[in-house]
Amino acid sequence: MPVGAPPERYGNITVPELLILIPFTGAILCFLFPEVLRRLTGLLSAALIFSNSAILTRSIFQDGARRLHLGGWTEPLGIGMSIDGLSILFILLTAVVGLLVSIYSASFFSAAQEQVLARHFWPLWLFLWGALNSLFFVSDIFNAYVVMELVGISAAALAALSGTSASLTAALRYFLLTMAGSMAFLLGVGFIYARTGLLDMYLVGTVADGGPLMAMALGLMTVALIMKTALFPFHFWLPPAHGEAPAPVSAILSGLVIKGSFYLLLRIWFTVFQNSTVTTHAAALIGLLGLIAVIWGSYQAIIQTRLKLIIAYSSIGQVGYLFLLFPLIFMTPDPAWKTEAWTACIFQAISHGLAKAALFLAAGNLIQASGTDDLRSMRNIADKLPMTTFTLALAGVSLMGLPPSGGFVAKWMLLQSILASGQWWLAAAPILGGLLTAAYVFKILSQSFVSDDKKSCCGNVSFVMEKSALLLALFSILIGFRANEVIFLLSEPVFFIIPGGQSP
Amino acid sequence: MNNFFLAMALFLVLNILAGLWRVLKGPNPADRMVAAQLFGTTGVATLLLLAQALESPFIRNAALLFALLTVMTVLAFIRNTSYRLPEDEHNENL
Amino acid sequence: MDLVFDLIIGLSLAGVSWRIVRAREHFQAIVLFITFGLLLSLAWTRLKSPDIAIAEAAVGAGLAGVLLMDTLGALSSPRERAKVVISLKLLIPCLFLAGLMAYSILYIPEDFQGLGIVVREALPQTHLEYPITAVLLDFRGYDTWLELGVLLVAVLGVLCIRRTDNIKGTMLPAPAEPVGSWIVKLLLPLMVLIGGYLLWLGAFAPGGAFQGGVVLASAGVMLWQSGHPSLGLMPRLWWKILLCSGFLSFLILAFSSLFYTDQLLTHPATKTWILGVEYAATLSIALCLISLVLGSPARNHENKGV
Amino acid sequence: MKIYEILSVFFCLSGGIFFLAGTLGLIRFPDTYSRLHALTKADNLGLGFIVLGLIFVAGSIPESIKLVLTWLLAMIGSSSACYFIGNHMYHPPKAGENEDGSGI
Amino acid sequence: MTTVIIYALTATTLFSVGLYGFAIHPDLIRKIVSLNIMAGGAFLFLISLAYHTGSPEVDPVPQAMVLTGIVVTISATAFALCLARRIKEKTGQCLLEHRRKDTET
Amino acid sequence: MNLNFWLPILMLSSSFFTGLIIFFLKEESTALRTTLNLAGSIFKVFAVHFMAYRLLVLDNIHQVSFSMGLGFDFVLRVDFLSLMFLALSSNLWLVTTIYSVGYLEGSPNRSRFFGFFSLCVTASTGIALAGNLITFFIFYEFLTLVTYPLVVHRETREALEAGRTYLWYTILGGALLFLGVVWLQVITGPLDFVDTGALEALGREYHVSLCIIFLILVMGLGVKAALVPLHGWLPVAMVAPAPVSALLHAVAVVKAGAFGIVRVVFDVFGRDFAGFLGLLGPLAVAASFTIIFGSLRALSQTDLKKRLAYSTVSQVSYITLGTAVIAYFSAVGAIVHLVHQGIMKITLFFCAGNFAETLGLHNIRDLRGVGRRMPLTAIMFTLAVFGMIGTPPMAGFISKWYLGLGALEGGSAWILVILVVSSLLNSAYFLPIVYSMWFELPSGQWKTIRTSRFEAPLMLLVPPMFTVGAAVFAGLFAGSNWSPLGLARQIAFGMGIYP
Repeated sequence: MPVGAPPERYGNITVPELLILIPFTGAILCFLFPEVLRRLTGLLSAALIFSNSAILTRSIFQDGARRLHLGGWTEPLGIGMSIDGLSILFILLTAVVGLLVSIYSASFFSAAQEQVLARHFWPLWLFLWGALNSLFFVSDIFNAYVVMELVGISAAALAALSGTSASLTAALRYFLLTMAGSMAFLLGVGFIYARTGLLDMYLVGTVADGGPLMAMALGLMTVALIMKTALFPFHFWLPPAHGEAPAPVSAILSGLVIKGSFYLLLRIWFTVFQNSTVTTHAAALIGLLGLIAVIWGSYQAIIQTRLKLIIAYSSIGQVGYLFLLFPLIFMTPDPAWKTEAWTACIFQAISHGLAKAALFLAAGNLIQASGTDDLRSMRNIADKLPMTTFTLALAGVSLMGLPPSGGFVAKWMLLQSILASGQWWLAAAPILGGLLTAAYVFKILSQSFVSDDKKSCCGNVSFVMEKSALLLALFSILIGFRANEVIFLLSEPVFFIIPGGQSP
Repeated sequence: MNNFFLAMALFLVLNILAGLWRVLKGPNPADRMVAAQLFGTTGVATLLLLAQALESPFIRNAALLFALLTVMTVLAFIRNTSYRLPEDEHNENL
Repeated sequence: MDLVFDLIIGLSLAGVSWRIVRAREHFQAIVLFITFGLLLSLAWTRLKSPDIAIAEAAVGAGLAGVLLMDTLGALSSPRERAKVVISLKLLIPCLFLAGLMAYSILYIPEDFQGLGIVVREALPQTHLEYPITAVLLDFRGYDTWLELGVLLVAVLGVLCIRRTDNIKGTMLPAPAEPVGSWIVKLLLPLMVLIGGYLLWLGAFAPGGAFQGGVVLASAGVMLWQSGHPSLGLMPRLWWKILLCSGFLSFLILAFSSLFYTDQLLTHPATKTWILGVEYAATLSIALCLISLVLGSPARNHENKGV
Repeated sequence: MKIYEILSVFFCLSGGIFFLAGTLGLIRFPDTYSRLHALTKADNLGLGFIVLGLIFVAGSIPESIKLVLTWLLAMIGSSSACYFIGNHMYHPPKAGENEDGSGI
Repeated sequence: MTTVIIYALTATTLFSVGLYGFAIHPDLIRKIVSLNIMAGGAFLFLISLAYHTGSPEVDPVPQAMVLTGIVVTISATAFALCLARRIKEKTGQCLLEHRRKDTET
Repeated sequence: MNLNFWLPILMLSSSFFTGLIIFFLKEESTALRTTLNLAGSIFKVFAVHFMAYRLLVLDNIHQVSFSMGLGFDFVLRVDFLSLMFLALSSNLWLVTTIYSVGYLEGSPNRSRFFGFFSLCVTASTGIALAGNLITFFIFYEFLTLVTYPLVVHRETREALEAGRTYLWYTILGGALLFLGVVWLQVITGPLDFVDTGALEALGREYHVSLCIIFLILVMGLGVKAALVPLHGWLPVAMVAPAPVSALLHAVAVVKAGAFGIVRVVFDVFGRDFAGFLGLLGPLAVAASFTIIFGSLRALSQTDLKKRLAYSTVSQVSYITLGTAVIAYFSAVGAIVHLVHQGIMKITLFFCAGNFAETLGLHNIRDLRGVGRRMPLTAIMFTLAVFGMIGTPPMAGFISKWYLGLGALEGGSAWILVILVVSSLLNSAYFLPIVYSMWFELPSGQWKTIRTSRFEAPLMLLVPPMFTVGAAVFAGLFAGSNWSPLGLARQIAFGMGIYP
């Protein structure tokens, strides 16, 4: 039967594959079941995925990284999966955000006019969840392409869920861009295959060297993924797509989907191309774009007047931080500071995911209560929905990077590694970015201190919706206190590929 | 012998390229569609020749499919072209 | 001779693609695109990839054309012509990219070895004779599974965009044509036959689930084009189950393999499984493609679901 | 060179000539109907000759049957296609009569 | 080798042309067609690699990849076209540049 | 139960959780809210005194520390300096709470106000307790966050404008501080306040970097301490309700900045090392400039609170000035001024609040003859004014005296000139008010806004009495070991600064 070594399983109790199987099964069942059962199925699947993710995290935490071979075929023949600290962090992020968004949506889509949305939401969302989980396990470049398409189509369909012409246009714009990106990625796969004849990331990583083919592949893949992650010059699709979707969908898109492509970018740079010569110029260029993104995105957020657009533009700025990683890794001689930069950016990705999801959910509450997401409607909300206001404030604190939130830990480590690496120009990102972020966060919050004369407010928001948004915001703060665990997961013992290091 | 078939195939490809002129020129959509139809048949012939020249008989299945399926496009074409005819008089003089 | 052929094909592909981009009339671009597909399948043939040639023929000759034409019919206004000017601002970067890629292509190693040898060595361990089918269904079955997922999600997405839960709600039969229905009566059995033949062929020769599925899908689409309800005849639940069948069979395989062998997607030792999966995949590919094509062209009913 | 090969070459060449004629017709004829006319005859015959030529070298009966089948299908397809196009042009559906309501 | 180079060059040219078309056309259907050209380029590149193995047998892995890719591309195309049609129905245009007018309503 | 560990935490939570609970109280449950507030603040006062007893008499070291996983620990440690700041903030919290309950009676959004008020105190407690620069920074940012709602409490357009200005200044200051703290951390690694002198070892290697870091830190802290080019937010923030202004100026914000400067100079760099780097001279100049500039601007203000605000700008810089001179007396003067300025300034603001609240008087012109209408408030105001000017035996005299001695000791006689000029200016902008209060006739009929048995509600009268009494006693019994001055001496000894 299968060739190659038996699968390397360390703890036999946990079954990582279930994280892919459960959401897909849930999606199919949601599709087949009559509408009354969909919500239940969706919630049940979400709970199952969450518990499995938690169990898997524990096992990875204790036993270290893990490698699976699908169908019993070892690489290079078959497709592998790898689960290490990096992937488990993103899995966990997806699980937390996913669970809370699911709970939120169960309530959000319960209004009669939203039933038609719920019908389509659940199968698509569970498909997306399954696709994201498989993306975080991915270890094969072609498999990555297929998974990315799965993510792209389901995300675009979700973005079009609300059915307004603006949301449809935004969804199509997003989708066309992802598709073009996928094509570039596929061509990149071709270039890598042309050079190495391999598809498995780790195998490619061990044999890959420099040369025009690899450089071309790196360029194509990087551009593709940067487009999907909405880095500065390619950011234009994001605000409409995230701003027009229904609240839970925006939370998913902003909190998780762009993290998926960023994760893949990390894998490409630090696993596939770990040994090939990457010019520091490319890394510096990406860092520069990140810096511009931080400033430009935050500036754009400041001048918006609609809450969801502010949050969406803020994503562009916050995502910019992630790209500072590249110059920091490639232009810092000291490995200790490399690890610091690495941890900082992952931390930023995670805390941004939590905070941004919380913000979008809170915006959803606001819209449900007042019927609009114009900032001025905030004025009536503060008294009526103190919990939502509090959510906005907490998540805002995390975005600003004020202590002791997750965002603070991220910015702290980021600034530290920037200063240690001596690349002063990058320090503008956390400093200026923090200022600008504060400006738009307070632009939102200050509205709640304005009392409007006409207290013609407002619809009710269910307790569940308020609570799940608040929980996410709390998580984004509390993660600041659990930095140690994250740092541990990202450090050597459970780390397949350390930037600049070797595979285990 | 195989080279002969390949040459034939090449000749037919050149035919297609020549026919492209009609697609580019138009003037009306029906002309373009007719040209595409010719390409379909020529393509079938080319594929059959190539199957022989390259000695891979399974290519004939591809040819078979082309022969079988091109009519669908035409059906789609006539479903969707009601509006194109007014252009004719105008374009015929170009 | 070979080289001349290669050169001609290569140049004409490039030229046709350029004309597609430059075409002023949308319809012209679409006809050129169909021609482009034809030329591509010649290239596949030349590169000894009959599987791809068959797939390209099946998709390019039928479905892609129908999709594009139907959409064009709905999108364009009567005399719409695109303004196509050459934009240097965009052309120069594209040329630069092309140049870079062309330069790097020269570095493709002479002694390139892909994974072909590995596949052929492992082939006897599978129950399949044809390497491509083995790669698709066994070695890289995960990809195929996810690919079926992509198809399914695309259908879900189309349903979501059309705000309906059933493809029936989006369809309208085409007007009946006497010759059309005669043709369809003649061709339809043949298409089903050929679809089945291609599926059967896949076990040992070029062909397989996808090619077979596309031909079956074309049969369904053609049935609809000639004024028959096609999918509309199918009960909704059956339509749904069959739509999922390919993905679902992989899912069942995944669960059972996980249960029995502790590994994902290990094939059990019987050929029945593989065939079962392949048949289910064919059916669901066919149904998904029909749904994708028919899901879009809603004309009269479309606003009811909103 | 064997006799069946010579026959094969002959038929293929004649097929090629018909295709050439069809293409020339497509390019040179003045209006759509005559182009249609030129094309239908030319390419069906051209394909027929080429199929005939290939049958000589095809090697097996089933393959030959498949070749003939292909030819028949192509013939049915292209003649009905031409009929559709011609019919469509001759009896253009009035605006609005077609189901194409949203397109305009 | 020459064959491979010819086809690989064609492939990259197709990709670039498709990219150019994708960038210049405001019209949705043309964008989608251009994307398909890009896809054709990527597939052609992979297949030319499959051909280039030195042995008479062709590498099956890129072929399988391209088959998967074709399925993915046709699904994505159909999905995108459906979106485009829906946009046309809603706004009367099939362009992406009417965002501003739209958000006001 | 280990009190050494729990006491600092209790100190923090006494106001933190009070604040959180108050947020979720209904607007109408006044009694519960007031009880909670008072219970929290009284508890805190007791806790501070208990802690002082344990520290000063029993020599217990209170310390809380846990890892944040970032290469630094979260450290709360009680030393003499923090104790002094703690005592100031907890006592004034109690007083201000009483005052605010009276002041805000019947106004909207009180739950929000008292919630943030308590959080604000938590932040300043945290600042006092912080055992290293990072912990300090955490609470410093927290303070920014929770004072903003207090500044905009009135929800008028003007208040929002002021809030925005305040935010821009403080967030900018926070960013600078952040940069400085991280940079310092990169160079030295974790650095607690007790590790004074660790920098000296690195002095040669990182001379320039350390100078820049010092500059950045002082600029970051200077925003809150209202050093001159960075003071712009303070006068604007006067739109806040009187208790807020009182708290902002006397304890929380301004003092946090000044306290931070003291910490940076004394405990992070060390005074001698900072002097060695040549940083103190410029600091002293900046402080002196601020003193004169603030006083000059105060002269031209016609709004009472604005004048008081500029006076704060000037007075707080005495602390900075004291830290910038290497002399025993200067250090003591700076530290003691931390307290003295607080109690005197808070009195002034309380009184200003009383004038505004009972008679609607904001402008200095309107104060004519108010001494007859509100004699008690006017007396307290007058006493605090004399303290500010530095007339013996008030508390203000003690600080100025020590600062003057320090200037002589440190060999910077020019500072004496500054002190004298500043005192003259103080008189110039304060005495006319006092004069017109007592010796001029009211221009018209008083329009009474609030009536009560006394000239003002009792809850508005008791707090300033208490604080002005404290100011008087701090001056009269300065020689005692338990007076602010006595504590300041001990602190100086604790830092190894001897006469």
